[in-house]
Amino acid sequence: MRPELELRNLVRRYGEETVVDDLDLTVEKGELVSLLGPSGCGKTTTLRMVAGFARPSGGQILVRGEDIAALPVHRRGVGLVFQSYALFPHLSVFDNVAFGLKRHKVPRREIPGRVRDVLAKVQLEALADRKPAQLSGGQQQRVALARVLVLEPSLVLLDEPFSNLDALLRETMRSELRAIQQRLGFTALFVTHDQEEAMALSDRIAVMERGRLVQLDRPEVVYHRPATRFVAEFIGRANLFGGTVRRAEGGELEAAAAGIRWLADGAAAPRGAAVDVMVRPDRVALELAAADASGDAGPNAAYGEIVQTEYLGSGCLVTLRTDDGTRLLAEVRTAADGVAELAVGRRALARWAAGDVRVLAGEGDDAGAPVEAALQAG
Amino acid sequence: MRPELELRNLVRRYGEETVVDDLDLTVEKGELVSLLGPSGCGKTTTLRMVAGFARPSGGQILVRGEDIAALPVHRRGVGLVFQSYALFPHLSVFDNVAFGLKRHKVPRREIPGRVRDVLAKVQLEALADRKPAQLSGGQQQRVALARVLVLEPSLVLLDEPFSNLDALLRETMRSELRAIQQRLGFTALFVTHDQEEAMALSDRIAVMERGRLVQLDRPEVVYHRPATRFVAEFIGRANLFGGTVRRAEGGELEAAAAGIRWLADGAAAPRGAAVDVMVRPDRVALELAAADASGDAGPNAAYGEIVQTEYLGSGCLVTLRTDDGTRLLAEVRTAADGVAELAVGRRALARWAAGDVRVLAGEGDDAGAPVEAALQAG
Amino acid sequence: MSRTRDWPLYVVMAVVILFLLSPLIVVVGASVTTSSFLEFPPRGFSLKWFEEVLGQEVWTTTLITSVKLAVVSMAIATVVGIPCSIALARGDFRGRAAITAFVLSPLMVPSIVLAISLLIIYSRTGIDLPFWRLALAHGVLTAPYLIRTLTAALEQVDSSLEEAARNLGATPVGAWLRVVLPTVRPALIAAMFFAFIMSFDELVVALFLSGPRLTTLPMQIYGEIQYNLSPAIAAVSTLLIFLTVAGVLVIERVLGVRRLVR
Amino acid sequence: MSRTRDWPLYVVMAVVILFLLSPLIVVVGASVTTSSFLEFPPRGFSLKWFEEVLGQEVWTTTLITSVKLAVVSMAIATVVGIPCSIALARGDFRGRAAITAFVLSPLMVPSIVLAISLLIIYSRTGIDLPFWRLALAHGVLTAPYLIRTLTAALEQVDSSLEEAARNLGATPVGAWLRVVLPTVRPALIAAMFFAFIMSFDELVVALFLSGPRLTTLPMQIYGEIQYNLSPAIAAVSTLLIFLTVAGVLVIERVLGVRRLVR
Repeated sequence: MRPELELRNLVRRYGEETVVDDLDLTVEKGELVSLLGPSGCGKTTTLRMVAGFARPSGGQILVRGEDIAALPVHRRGVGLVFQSYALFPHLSVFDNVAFGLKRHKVPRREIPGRVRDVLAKVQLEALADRKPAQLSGGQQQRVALARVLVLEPSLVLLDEPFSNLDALLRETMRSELRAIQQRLGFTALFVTHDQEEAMALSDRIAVMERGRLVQLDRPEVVYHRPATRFVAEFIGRANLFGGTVRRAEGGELEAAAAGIRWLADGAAAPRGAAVDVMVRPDRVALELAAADASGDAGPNAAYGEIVQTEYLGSGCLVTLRTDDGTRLLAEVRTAADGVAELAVGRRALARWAAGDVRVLAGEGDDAGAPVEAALQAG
Repeated sequence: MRPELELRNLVRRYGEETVVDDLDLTVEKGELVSLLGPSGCGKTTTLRMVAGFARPSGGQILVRGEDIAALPVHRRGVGLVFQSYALFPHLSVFDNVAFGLKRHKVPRREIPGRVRDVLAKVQLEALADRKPAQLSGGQQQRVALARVLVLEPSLVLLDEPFSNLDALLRETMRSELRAIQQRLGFTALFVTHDQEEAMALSDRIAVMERGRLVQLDRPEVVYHRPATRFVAEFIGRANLFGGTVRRAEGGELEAAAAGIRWLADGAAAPRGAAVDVMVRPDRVALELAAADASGDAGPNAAYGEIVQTEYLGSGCLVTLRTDDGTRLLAEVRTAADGVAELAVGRRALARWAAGDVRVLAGEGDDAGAPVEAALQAG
Repeated sequence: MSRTRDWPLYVVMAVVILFLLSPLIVVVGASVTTSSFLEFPPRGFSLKWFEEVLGQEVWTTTLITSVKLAVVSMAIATVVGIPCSIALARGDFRGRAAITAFVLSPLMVPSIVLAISLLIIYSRTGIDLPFWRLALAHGVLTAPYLIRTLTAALEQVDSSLEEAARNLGATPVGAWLRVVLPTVRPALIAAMFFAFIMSFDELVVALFLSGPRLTTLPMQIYGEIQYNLSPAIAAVSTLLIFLTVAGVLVIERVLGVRRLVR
Repeated sequence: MSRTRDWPLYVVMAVVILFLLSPLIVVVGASVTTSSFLEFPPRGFSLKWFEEVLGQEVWTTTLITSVKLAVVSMAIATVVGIPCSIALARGDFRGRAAITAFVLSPLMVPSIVLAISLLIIYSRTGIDLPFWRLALAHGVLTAPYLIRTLTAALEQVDSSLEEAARNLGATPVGAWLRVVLPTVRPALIAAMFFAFIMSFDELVVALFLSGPRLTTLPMQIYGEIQYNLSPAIAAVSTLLIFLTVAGVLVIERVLGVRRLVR
C-alpha cells in the first residue's frame, strides 16, 4: 500500500534564505506524525506547502502516490486546522461546518445530517446556532476540527491547534484529538513547538532544526536517544556536558565532563574524541549526604548542594550545584512526603546508571551524527 | 513583624455580580504566594485591587500593617508586572527601565547606574538601546520585570507573566524569576491559571473558585490533600469518583465507588455518607495481567484494558478502562524501555496504597469541607 | 480604574462639543424664529418656516435630485472601490506606498481643481447628460475615501480566514465573496454611508458641472442665499441636520459606534 | 500564497486608479500647453505658464495666506480635539454613542449650512478680524475629523500601558502625556496633516466668511476662472497637486503607509 503522504527532497527558499532544506518524510496511513521544532525551523512552511499555500522551490509532495503540486488549494482534499481556528465570524457553527459541504456540491438534503453527525462527534450539537464569538476557546477549537472532519479527508494537517488554549484544556483536547483520530482512522500531520504535546500524542516525531529534519522516530526513542545535542536540549530537560573520551572498549565508554567520570553502555567513540554526555533528570537518583561529604563519588555520581527545588506534583525538580559549580538537575518522584528532606541548602549525592547515559558527537566534531550508532533498541 | 500584605474580608462587586467574595489572605515578607484559579475566579481582580486599579467594595488591604485604600496608584509603591508586559513602545529598554526612577525624582546622575545594575541582574545589559519591538518575548518579559525591580519595591505583583511565552522558555523564566526573588528577597503575589507553574515556584498556593479562597497551603499539600473536589480536579490529573462509605473505624475508612473497594487511611466519615474518593495517577501502579484476569482484584485495585497511552518523557500516562467502564489514569515511570509492554489493548492490573487515597465530602454533602480533617502532615 | 477624578476631562469635552456644535445650534435656533430675518437668538417660537419650506415644490425636487445623485455616485464609488481595495490590501507588490499615495491624492486636491479638470474633460466629449456627468464626478471624488476605509478594514482581516475557505473547497473568488467581504461588511456600509453624505453635501463641483437644468439641494440653498436671507434657509438646514444625525444614529445602532469612528 | 493568478485583479486596480487620477492627469497635461486656451491634450510642450504664475505676486500672496490659515486652524483643531478624544476613548459613560454621533455631525452637514450659521454668529459679534474668524470656522470644520481619527487610535492603545505608567509612579496626567499620547503620535500627525489639507482646500466657507480683504488660494483660483480660462490656472493646480502628493509621500515615509490609510 502507498503511504498517505510522502515528501521527497522538499525545498523552499525565500530569496536568499532556505526555509525548508531537502526534506524527506513519509507518513503511513492512519499515523499521527508531529513536526516539532522551535519557531522558524520550517515546520509551518512545510505544512503550508502540503496544503498548497506555499509553492515548493524543489522536490515533490505525493499524496497516496500522486504528485499534488499542480492542484490548486481547493482541489487538494487535504484538511487543515489553523492555529487561530480561522472560524468564519459571520456564520453560525452549523454554517461554518456546512461551508465545505456546500463548496463540494453535496446534495442539499444530506447536509444537515452530516453536519449534525460531526458535531455530535465533537460534542457540540447543542451549540449549532451560536456564532463563533459566543464560544469558548475549547469549543472554537472543536468547531475548527469538525469543519475539517465533515469532509472526511484522509489526510488532516494541524498547525499548533492547541497553542491558544490554557494548560488544563490543552491536555484534555489533545487526548480527545488522539481518540478521534484513532477512531476515525485518518492520517494526521501535526505541527507544534511544544515537545510535551508532541510526545504525548504522536506515533512518530519529526524534529526539525533550521529547515532540516534531524530525527524522525517514536517519542521514547527521540527522548532517550536523541540524535543530536539540539534534539537532546529541545526535547525535555537534559543534563548535558561537553567532555573527552578517556577509554572505549567492549561497548563501554568512559568520558570526563563537568568534573565527573561518565560511564556509558553501548556507545562507541575513539579515545580522545570530544563528545557530549547526557543524562535525563528523571534518571538521576538523589540521596541525602553528610554535610562534609565531597570528593570523588565514583563514576556517574556527584556530590553537591541543593540550590533550588521546583514542585511538579508527581515529582520534584531539584537543582544540585556540584563542587566545581556544575548545575545538575534531578527529577525526584515525590514518594509519600519523603521529599521534604530534599530542601535547599542540604547536601546530596546524585547517581545514575551507565545505561541511561547518552553520548553524542561533541561540538568540535561533525555535529549531527550520533555516536551511539551501535546501540540497539531495548 | 507585620506581614507584607494582608487582605481582610476583601469584596469586589460589579453590579449584581460578586467577583471577589470575602477574601482573607496574608503574605509574609519574602514569600511567593500564587493566586491560582480558572479564568473569572477573581484572581486578577484581587491583584488589581492591591495595585489600585480597582476599588474594593468592602474590606481592607494592608501593606506592612497600613491600609493603602486611600493612596492613588502612583503612590502605592507596589510593583506590577503585566501579562502583556505593557512596555512603552516608543522608549528604549533603558528608558523603559529609567521611567519609574524619573517619576520618583531619583537624582539624574544616579539613574544610569541603577538602570545598568538591574539590567545586569536580568542579563539584558547588551540590549539597553533596543526598542521593545526589537526584542524576543523572553527579553520583553525580562524588561518588564527589570522596570519594576529597579524601584526596589518590597512587594511585587505578577499577572500571569509567562503566559505569552512558549513551553520551554516558560520553564526557564520561572526558574529565573524564583532565583531572583529569593536573591533580592522581595515579596511576590503571583497570579496564574497554570497549576504546574504555581506548584513549581510558590511557597504557598491560594486556590480561588468563583471569588472565594478554597485552599491556601504549600504546593505538596494542595496537590496531595486538596480541600475540595474542585481543587482536586484543578490541580493536576486526578482519578476522582463519587461513592458511599461502607465502614469507618480506627482511622480507616472503606468506601465503594466506580465498582472498586476503596480503603483510605486517616479519613473520617459516617457510614453511608456520600463521599468522593481520589487517587493521583502517579500513585497508581500498573502491572500486566493475563488476558482473562478479571473480577475482584481486592481493595484499591482494579483490572482493566489499556485504551490509551500518552508518552510524557519522564513517564507515560496510561488510560485503563475497567470492566464496568470506568476510566482510570496511571502515570507510569518509564524505567529503561520497560514501558513498551504497556501497549493499547493489553490487560493490566492497577493498584494503589491506602495512604494515597483522599476522601472528600461528596457532591450531595456540604461541598467544600474536607472530610480528612483528622489527617496530620507526614 | 478610579475614574472619579476624571471630571475635569469631561467638562473640557462638553465645552469642546458645544463649541463644535455651535453652528448647528445657531441654525436650528434661527429656524424657529417668528421674524422674517435670519437671526440668532430667535424671536419667539414658530414652525411656520418649516411649513413654508415643506410647501414649496423646489425643495422636494432638489432633495430628490440630491438623493438620486448621492445614491448613483455612491454606487460608482463602491463598484470601483472594492476591487481596488482588495488589490491594495493584498498588496505584496512593489510601489504599494506610492500607489496608495496616488489613490489618496484626489481627496487632498482642492475640489475647485477637480471641477476645472472635469470641465475640460466634459467639454471635449460634448455629451450633454448633466446628471450622469455630475454623478461620475462625485464618484471620482468619493471613491478614494471608500478605498481608504475599506483597505484599512481588509488589512485587519486575518488572512487565515481566506485560506480556510480555500482549504474547505472555495475557489479564490468564492473565498472573497463568501468569507472576506462579509467579514468587513460593517466597515463597507459605514464607508458607503460617508460616500453618500460626501456627494449629498458637495457644492463646488456641482456648481461647475451641473449646468442650468440640474439643481442639487446645496445648490438651491446657495442660490437662495443670494436673493434673500430668509429663515426658510435655516429651516431647510435644520431638516438636513436632523436627517444626517438620524442616519448616523441608525448606522451606529446597526454597526456599533467603533466601526463608524474608525 | 500562489499569487500568479491574481493578475486580473491588478489590471482592474490599474484601470480604477487611472480613472480616479484622470482629472489630475488632465490638469497637469493642460498646464504645459503652448496655446492660450485651457485644453487637453495640450498643444506642444512649454513651461511658460509656470513662469507666468511664479512671476505673479497674487499667487504667492494667496498661497501664504492659505498656508497660514491652514496652520492656525489645524492648531485649533488639535488643541480642541486632543482632550475631547481622550474623554471619548476612555468613554465608560452613558450616551457615548450619541455623543460620538454629535461630534461627527459637523462633518456630515453641507458646508454651505456651516457657512450660513457662522455668518449669523459673526454678524452678531461684529468683530472684524476676517483671518481669525475664518481660521476658527475651519477649526470647527476639521476638528471632528481629527477627533474621529485620534479616538480610533487611542482606543487601540492597550490600556495596560497607561496602568503601567501609573504603577511606575506617573500621575494620571503624566501617564497620558508621557506614554499614551506618544504611542499614538503617528496617527495624530496623520490626522493633523489631513486637517491642514482640509482647511487649505476649503472654498465654500471661505467665500462666505472671508470678506473683501482676505483671499485664499482656492478663492483666487475660483475668481480667476470667472474672468479667463487661461492655462495659468492649470499650472497653479499642477503645483498644488505636486505639493500635496509630496506631502503624502513624506508623511508615508515617516509614519508608514498603514497609519495614513487608516
